[in-house]
Amino acid sequence: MLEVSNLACSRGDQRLFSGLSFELHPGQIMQVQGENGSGKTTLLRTLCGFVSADEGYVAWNGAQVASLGDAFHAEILYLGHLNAIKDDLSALENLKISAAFSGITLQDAAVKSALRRLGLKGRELLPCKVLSQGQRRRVALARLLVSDARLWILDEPLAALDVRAVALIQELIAEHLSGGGMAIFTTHQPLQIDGMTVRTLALS
Amino acid sequence: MTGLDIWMRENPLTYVWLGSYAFALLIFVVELVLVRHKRKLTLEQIRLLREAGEED
Amino acid sequence: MAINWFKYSAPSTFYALAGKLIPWFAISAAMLFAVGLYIGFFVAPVDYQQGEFYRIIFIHVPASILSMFLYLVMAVYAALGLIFNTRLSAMMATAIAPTGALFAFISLWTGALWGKPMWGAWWVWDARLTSELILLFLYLGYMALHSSIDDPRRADRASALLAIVGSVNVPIIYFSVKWWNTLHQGSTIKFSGTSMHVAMQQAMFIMLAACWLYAIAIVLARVRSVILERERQTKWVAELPEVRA
Amino acid sequence: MKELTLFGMLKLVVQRDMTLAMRRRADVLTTLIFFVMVVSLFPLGVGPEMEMLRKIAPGVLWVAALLASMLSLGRLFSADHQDGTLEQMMLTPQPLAVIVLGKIIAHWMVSGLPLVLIAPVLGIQFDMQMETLGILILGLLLGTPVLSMIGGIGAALTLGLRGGGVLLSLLVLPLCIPILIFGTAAVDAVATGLSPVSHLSLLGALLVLALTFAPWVAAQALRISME
Repeated sequence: MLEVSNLACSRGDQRLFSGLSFELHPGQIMQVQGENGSGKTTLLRTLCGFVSADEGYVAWNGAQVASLGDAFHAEILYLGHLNAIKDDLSALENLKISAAFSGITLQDAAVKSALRRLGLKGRELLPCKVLSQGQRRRVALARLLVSDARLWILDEPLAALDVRAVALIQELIAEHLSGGGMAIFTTHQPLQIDGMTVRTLALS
Repeated sequence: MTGLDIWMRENPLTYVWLGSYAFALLIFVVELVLVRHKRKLTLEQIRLLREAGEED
Repeated sequence: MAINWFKYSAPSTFYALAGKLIPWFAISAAMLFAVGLYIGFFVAPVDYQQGEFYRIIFIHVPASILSMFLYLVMAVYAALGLIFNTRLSAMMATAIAPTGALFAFISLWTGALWGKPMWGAWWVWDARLTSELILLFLYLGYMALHSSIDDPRRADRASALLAIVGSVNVPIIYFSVKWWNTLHQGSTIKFSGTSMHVAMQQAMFIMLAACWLYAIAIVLARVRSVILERERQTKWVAELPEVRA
Repeated sequence: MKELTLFGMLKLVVQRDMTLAMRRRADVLTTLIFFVMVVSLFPLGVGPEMEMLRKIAPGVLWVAALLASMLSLGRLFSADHQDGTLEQMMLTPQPLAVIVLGKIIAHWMVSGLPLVLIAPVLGIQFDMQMETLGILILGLLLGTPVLSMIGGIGAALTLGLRGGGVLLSLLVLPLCIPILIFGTAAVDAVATGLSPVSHLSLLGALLVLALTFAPWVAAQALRISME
């Protein structure tokens, strides 16, 4: 369970949000809404621990994240604006390495099937620099398939994706939630999860 | 020996005064002026900010 | 009587306190400078080896001592700011750096002026001068890093880390430079220590105290500007008489 | 398999960075060529008298190595910062310091080690004797990792700043002075018939010191820079 209590963050002099509190239970999904510059990305980055909050705290299963330290990182999967993909490595290598960073050793077959599900069949061994923007995003999203993190923190996961890929991502999130996972995300496109209500959190 | 060397040996106290103490004093004065200037600028900036804020 | 230190670590209280203290430090610094210079030039006798030139030490030595000490003070403030996240300590660290750099520069300048009549060269690679030069580089690096980061919080934290790394390095640098100096049989600045006259010592101490007081006064004056700049959004700044006028 | 050991993580990072470096061999070569060029410029600048060249050789090689490692340091974290990989590295269940150490080791292997390996050739150009050359190499072998470690702190602090490269040199070069002094002093000691052991052991001590603290400090610096 993710618990955010009385959180306040600022950028420079500017207070982005304050007094933010919410809880996210297993199987729940939440969309963070707000205009540009309202602090959506900052909130997600605060949850990851990149940004330290001015006030308040983030807790995971009752323990403050700050005290959990690196152990908390095994519970989350963060997908930012940037794809975290190396242009010089192939899709296969990229996925294997990023999985290894979160402590998962993968066989080539598993990686290939994950990439195949995202529609990258036949492109697994090409260096990522020859892939299109949407294909690179899909390589990044393939991490969702191989991760066993309980909390997904997704910043604009649908950017640069076509309709088919969007449908696939919705399917993946639904699977994750039905397995007791949690997700918090931002998006400019509507996201429909079958049989789930997407809670919203508005930042002004 | 250059001209400066000869002058230095003939007027050691002037050399010490002008070279070290007057120079150090100059640095202190420059620092003082800079700090005062900074304060003036900061105060001005804050006033401008406040006026801009009151008009809103 | 227990002093409430936390009260004084709030920028608003400190701002007012510093404003009251600055004149006292400034006036006593000026008085001590006058006394020190009088003793240094009129009471202290001429050195039998170095003639009148030795009188440079009354500014050279205090400036050297202060430049090194200020670096340590800066690093301590920086560390406090980094560990306890106190805003005021970080501001103090930034306010100290320029003064420390200037003292390092004065020390280098007066060292060169002292070297010319003594060794016939403006610059000799003496251990103290070389370490002083490196110290100036460290100050410059600190200030360059701080000024090239726009977000003040990141600037404070990043330069604080640099100051701490630098202060760990200062003894290593000093030791290595000393070693290097003896290895190459370099010249060392020595002030005929065997026969240091009492008046010479007095002049030196008084000048040191004067430099200290001057440094405190100017750092407090600078930190007041920094406080204003950082706290410009707050209510207490808006209510200050100097802002309202 | 879930739990990755610290050593496993270290190995993973080193392997990954080495693979990336091998895919971009040109970058590695540039540093090396820069080093060779700077060293070769000195005889042109000070004249070809063998006596003098032999005397300045250790200093020249050390300063050139220092400058060359400064040049390559900018790339240590910046590429991973730009494509977002660094954020992912910060989210691993292992301490960030381990990853930083891995990156620094890989960086040294592609930009420090080649300098050490080519240094004998350059030393011969400066008419250095076999025994002084040996000590120079040994000193470089001990000293260049420390340069990478200290440089790693600087690279983390200046991550993503404008004018980062010049700023980085400004921050790091003064901190590297002890390495330069002990490295060249060891060679001088041998040249004058003294034992270089004390200098080399001091270099070794600095290496141990850097190994213990630098990755941790650099990790803190990265956290600050990533906010």
